[in-house]
Amino acid sequence: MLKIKLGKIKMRNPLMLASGILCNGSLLKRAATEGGAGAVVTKSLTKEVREGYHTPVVVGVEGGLINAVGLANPGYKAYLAEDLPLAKKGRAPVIVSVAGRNVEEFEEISVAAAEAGADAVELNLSCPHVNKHGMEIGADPATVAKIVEGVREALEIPVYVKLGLSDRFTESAVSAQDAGADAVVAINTVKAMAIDVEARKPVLANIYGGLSGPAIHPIALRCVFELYQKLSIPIIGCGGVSDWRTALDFLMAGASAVQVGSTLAVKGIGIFREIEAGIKNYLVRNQFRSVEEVIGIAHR
Amino acid sequence: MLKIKLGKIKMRNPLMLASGILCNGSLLKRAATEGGAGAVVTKSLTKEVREGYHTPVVVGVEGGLINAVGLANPGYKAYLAEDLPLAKKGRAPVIVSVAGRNVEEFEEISVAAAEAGADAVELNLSCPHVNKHGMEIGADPATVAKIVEGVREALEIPVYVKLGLSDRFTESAVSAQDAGADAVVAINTVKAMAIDVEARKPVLANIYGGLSGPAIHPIALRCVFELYQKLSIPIIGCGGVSDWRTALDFLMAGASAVQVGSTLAVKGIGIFREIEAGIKNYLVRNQFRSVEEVIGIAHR
Amino acid sequence: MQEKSPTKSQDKSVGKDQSFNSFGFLPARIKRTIGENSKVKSFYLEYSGTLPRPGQFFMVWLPGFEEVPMSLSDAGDGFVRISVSNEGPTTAELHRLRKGDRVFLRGPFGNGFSLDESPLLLVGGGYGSAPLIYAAKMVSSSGGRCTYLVGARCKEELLFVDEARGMGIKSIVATEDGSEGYRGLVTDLIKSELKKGRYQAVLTCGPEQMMYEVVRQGVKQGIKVQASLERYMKCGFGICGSCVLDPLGLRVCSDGPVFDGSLLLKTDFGKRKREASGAQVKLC
Amino acid sequence: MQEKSPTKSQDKSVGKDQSFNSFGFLPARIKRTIGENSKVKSFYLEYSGTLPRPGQFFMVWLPGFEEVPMSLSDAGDGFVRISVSNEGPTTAELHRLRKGDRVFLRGPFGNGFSLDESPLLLVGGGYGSAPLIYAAKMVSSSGGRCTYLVGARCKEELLFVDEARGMGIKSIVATEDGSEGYRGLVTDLIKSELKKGRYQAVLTCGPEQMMYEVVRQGVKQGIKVQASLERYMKCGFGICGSCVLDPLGLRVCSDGPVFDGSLLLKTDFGKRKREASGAQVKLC
Ligand SMILES: Cc1cc2nc3c(=O)[nH]c(=O)nc-3n(C[C@H](O)[C@H](O)[C@H](O)COP(=O)(O)OP(=O)(O)OC[C@H]3O[C@@H](n4cnc5c(N)ncnc54)[C@H](O)[C@@H]3O)c2cc1C
Ligand SMILES: Cc1cc2nc3c(=O)[nH]c(=O)nc-3n(C[C@H](O)[C@H](O)[C@H](O)COP(=O)(O)OP(=O)(O)OC[C@H]3O[C@@H](n4cnc5c(N)ncnc54)[C@H](O)[C@@H]3O)c2cc1C
Ligand SMILES: Cc1cc2nc3c(=O)[nH]c(=O)nc-3n(C[C@H](O)[C@H](O)[C@H](O)COP(=O)(O)O)c2cc1C
Ligand SMILES: Cc1cc2nc3c(=O)[nH]c(=O)nc-3n(C[C@H](O)[C@H](O)[C@H](O)COP(=O)(O)O)c2cc1C
Ligand code: FES
Ligand code: FES
Repeated sequence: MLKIKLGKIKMRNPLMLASGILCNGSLLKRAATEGGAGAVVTKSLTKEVREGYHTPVVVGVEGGLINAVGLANPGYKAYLAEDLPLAKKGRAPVIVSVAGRNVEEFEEISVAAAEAGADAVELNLSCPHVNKHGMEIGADPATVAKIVEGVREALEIPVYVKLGLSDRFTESAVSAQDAGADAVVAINTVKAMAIDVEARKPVLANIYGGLSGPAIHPIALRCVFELYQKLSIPIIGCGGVSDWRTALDFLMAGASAVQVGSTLAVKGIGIFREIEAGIKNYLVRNQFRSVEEVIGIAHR
Repeated sequence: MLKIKLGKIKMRNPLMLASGILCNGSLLKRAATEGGAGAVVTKSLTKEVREGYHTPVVVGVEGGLINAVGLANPGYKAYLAEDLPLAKKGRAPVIVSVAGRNVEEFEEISVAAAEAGADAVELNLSCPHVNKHGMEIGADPATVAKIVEGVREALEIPVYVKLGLSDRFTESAVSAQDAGADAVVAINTVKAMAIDVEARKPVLANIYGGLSGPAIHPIALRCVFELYQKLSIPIIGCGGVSDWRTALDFLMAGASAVQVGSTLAVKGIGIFREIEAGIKNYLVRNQFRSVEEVIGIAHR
Repeated sequence: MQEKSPTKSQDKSVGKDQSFNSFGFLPARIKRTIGENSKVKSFYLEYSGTLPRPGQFFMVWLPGFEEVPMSLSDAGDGFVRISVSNEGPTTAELHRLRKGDRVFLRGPFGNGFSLDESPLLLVGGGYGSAPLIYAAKMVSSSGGRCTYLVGARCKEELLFVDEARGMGIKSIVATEDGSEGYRGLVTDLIKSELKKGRYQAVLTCGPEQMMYEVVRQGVKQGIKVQASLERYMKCGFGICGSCVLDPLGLRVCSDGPVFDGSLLLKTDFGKRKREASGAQVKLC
Repeated sequence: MQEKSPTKSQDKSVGKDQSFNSFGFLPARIKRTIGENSKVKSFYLEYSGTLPRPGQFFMVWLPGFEEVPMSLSDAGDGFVRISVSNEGPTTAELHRLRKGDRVFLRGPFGNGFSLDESPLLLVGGGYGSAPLIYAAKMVSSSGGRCTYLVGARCKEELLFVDEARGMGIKSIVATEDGSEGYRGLVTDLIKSELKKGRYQAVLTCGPEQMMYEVVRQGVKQGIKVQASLERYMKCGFGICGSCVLDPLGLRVCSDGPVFDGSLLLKTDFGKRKREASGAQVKLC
């Protein structure tokens, strides 16, 4: 009832672990097996090893988290060699998130991911707090097209494009579609910050970070709704999913799948099963036969 | 201790009622007298009478409200004739918010407001859900300059510019400053939406609305912090102030005053006094002599 | 110098610390419908929140149509009742709903009547009787006494008279065509009824001109009148300002809808109101 | 087919429904500082939250420096104590703080030791003794029994031995230079101490190689060992994954820091760890 097909990828439910959450291979496996995620996305991988920013890198605020992890990762080679195999043991599709600084890096990492057995790649064109890897890419439809075209040509597996909030958000998405993207993930975190009034200082070492969690859900929902009117490729909703309702409203807005991130901090790894049960219950109660029937229903 | 001077305008505290909240003259008076606001901003006034959108025009979500009131107002002439005098009885500065569709309308309404006794005008260049009156203005630095120049030349009283979240947000603010704006208000609501999963429909009659409340505070705070590094004119923080801490962090980020909106829905009109008391307490506890000493302190 | 507002105590929301979530909608299934007269239909709705007080109201949304305020005409274990007069597009569509259909509710909002005094005179006109019949139920179930004074064009249009009588509540009726009770308007009866001097307080709801007359009579005779008002509402919880009573800045949705009559006389009550745009117009 | 994970019960956060706000910082004023030895300094911090359990930790932020995890070495009415070893920039700066200065805390995080069994053997090395001395206090105040086995380079570097003795807790000491107690390493003493057969369980915290030896001995002799681990931590509440134990995917911050020894033997414990980048490196 909750099974979906996202292009070539089959998922037992439309719930994915979002990129950068839990992130290491063995935890991705756990999100799939113990947590019940239908698919998992890796940490965004860069060409070189990155320690990320100094701590604090994440802080809780009302309705969410602000993080500036700074794309910490051991570099794509180490990750694909050591973490990807662990992640794949979860037997759910593993999507490798890729963060390059230019077309060549996106290609290089994506190709390596495909060779290492990734089920798909997700191009992170929208990190709001890392120079060169950031929002400036996804906010410019022409750059989006260039990167997606490059990766698309070099790859057999599906290519997803993750976009963040920007003025030309839908344009960038259309541009990704035209360049051959198989799905668009919307949205990444929204640039934000926290100041501690007792410390009289910004909390994050990087000052700026990205806001995630329930706080951004209404914004993300709007983005998905808008995309559904413009795109023919699937949309993957991301941002503030905290229960079955907020997962379902994404689907109704037009998402074919949703990603869950910050909520794991307050509800644990089992959140996927909890959401799955809630959606199933809703579908039964409302006489739907499959979750696919509710996709985009809010537009009718 | 909490007194501030915002250019020519003297306020007994740095707390203002945000535009569109309570909105009618007699309620603005009440916000000042009973509520304790240091200044009040009127509903955004348009040239013609506007009924606004069909209901629902506002809905509560986790951490905030989404509204698409649609700039309902009786037209600037009626408002300035009937509501402004009532508002002025509150004896706190009254700032008239202006929403034109072009330079001429902004000028016409602003001039009329000044003549009617407004202490300042706030140009709303950022309503996220009304065509022609909307975000597209504030997101374009050139248009911002044109409007501000026009109004600035025609007016003696201070001109504030209210901007919303956009890619070129700081550019627009700098452009407003260069064109003679006396202060920048940051930020307006963020375009968002809500879907009711039981109704399977967008909740707001207008589908899209603007997200306000604690949910957007970390985003607004970031905007103020960024502006402080670029502007020399005062900044007025707006977005998700819910208590003395969230008012104070705005000040520390560089705001000279803050506006309070959505929180009135959950904490009532008396919220201004509550915040005032909290800030005073903080200042005393930390041996500050004046609230002006904390402005921008998070940058040091 | 800070002016002390006479309305200070009116802001019921101060310090209430509700959550924004409570301004979202909840679906409510219709359990039963009853035609009350040619214009008014009652809906029993499934409801499991805290019991609302008489005079409180819900914002009722019918997806595809508008969201409109509706007082409660009854409430109890697992249900609330609204009694809807067919006045325009949304209320007409509400009338088409049947058992099992759903509406969407936010609320309860507003302050509600104070029912501490006894005996009470309840003066209703049109669908304004809705909150009064719920008040009558609460009063009689808590051992208080009240009289239900109600008017209509003709006998068939009278609202909740049988219901009141069924609860053993004395009902005084006025019809314009004389088909039942006194021939004329309820306002004709107020003066003499109040003169009897038995009532500790009056609750009233109905057309504003009627309430204005009731308030005037009550004030004249030194009897407290609580009137439940209507104004154009957009939010229902005190943020938008559209339901304001000038010049005191009272919000019908959250400072009211029930106000003390003598406070109302310091406002535009009975004279002017605001339209959806906020424009002030003469009451007609 | 869904695989049943052996670690299912490890996710302490499931259904906990904390709020995001609880991952923000609270300031804590230093009430008192005590030098414990040449490297370790204890700080009594004002604290009014719920009493943390031994083995739980705080993320401690010093604005301008980093945020680092610190176990509690004591806690009680209105205070918590951390005992900080000077290891690098942030801990060095912490050592410069005095009474009245403030640090910023998030937490308490993690599961903590289970103290149900008695008698317990507590095996500590270096600042790893911190959570153990707090555990010892809890055990003895609730009427349980325990022995405190601790090692250091020399007599002067021994941690919390006086404190343990002050509580009437038997302490066994090993120094590398023989300046007090046994000459050698604590791990030399484990085998014989466990052989005595009196202990229901062992709690250990200290250098990973030491804990590895303790766990190995415990498992060999059929005695349950709880070990409190350290891994590079970025969030402290289970979201970032940086503190993972492979290949089971156990998060030291939220599934631990205390783990059952036999579970640990199925992981990289004692062999490999992850750096700040997530890169896996050999433990040295
Ligand atoms: C506190 C309160 C309690 C009410 N209780 C009841 C009740 O118990 N039963 C009942 O039948 N009616 C009640 N009403 C009136 C009811 O809300 C209107 O009849 C309804 O909104 C009409 O909507 P419509 O779309 O069917 O008609 P429309 O053609 O849109 O309007 C018909 C009339 O209703 C008024 N109205 C429309 N929308 C609103 C609104 N959002 N807020 C206030 N007035 C509006 C219009 O000004 C007009 O006078 C109450 C109103 C208020 C303010
Ligand atoms: C659960 C837990 C409890 C701890 N309890 C205590 C304690 O009670 N007393 C005590 O003195 N120390 C404790 N530590 C260790 C302490 O966190 C590090 O010594 C401290 O982070 C060093 O920071 P620095 O900037 O001073 O030194 P650096 O030069 O940055 O680092 C010195 C060492 O500390 C490690 N380290 C640095 N940052 C972190 C981090 N964010 N998370 C984990 N390790 C880090 C480094 O890998 C290195 O090995 C604990 C660690 C963990 C994980
Ligand atoms: C700690 C943390 C780390 C993240 N790291 C990444 C990342 O490496 N790549 C990426 O595309 N998104 C990253 N994100 C963003 C999430 O994938 C997701 O887009 C965002 O958190 C919104 O979803 P949520 O509200 O469900 O958390 C990170 C988020 C958090 C909280
Ligand atoms: C119901 C409502 C109506 C609003 N109307 C206006 C308006 O007319 N003009 C304007 O500039 N902002 C308007 N706003 C935006 C607020 O002034 C403010 O920028 C926003 O709500 C963020 O502040 P807050 O989080 O404190 O509410 C409105 C907000 C709400 C909730
Ligand atoms: S309806 Fe919005 S304030 Fe009353
Ligand atoms: S420190 Fe982030 S998961 Fe443990």
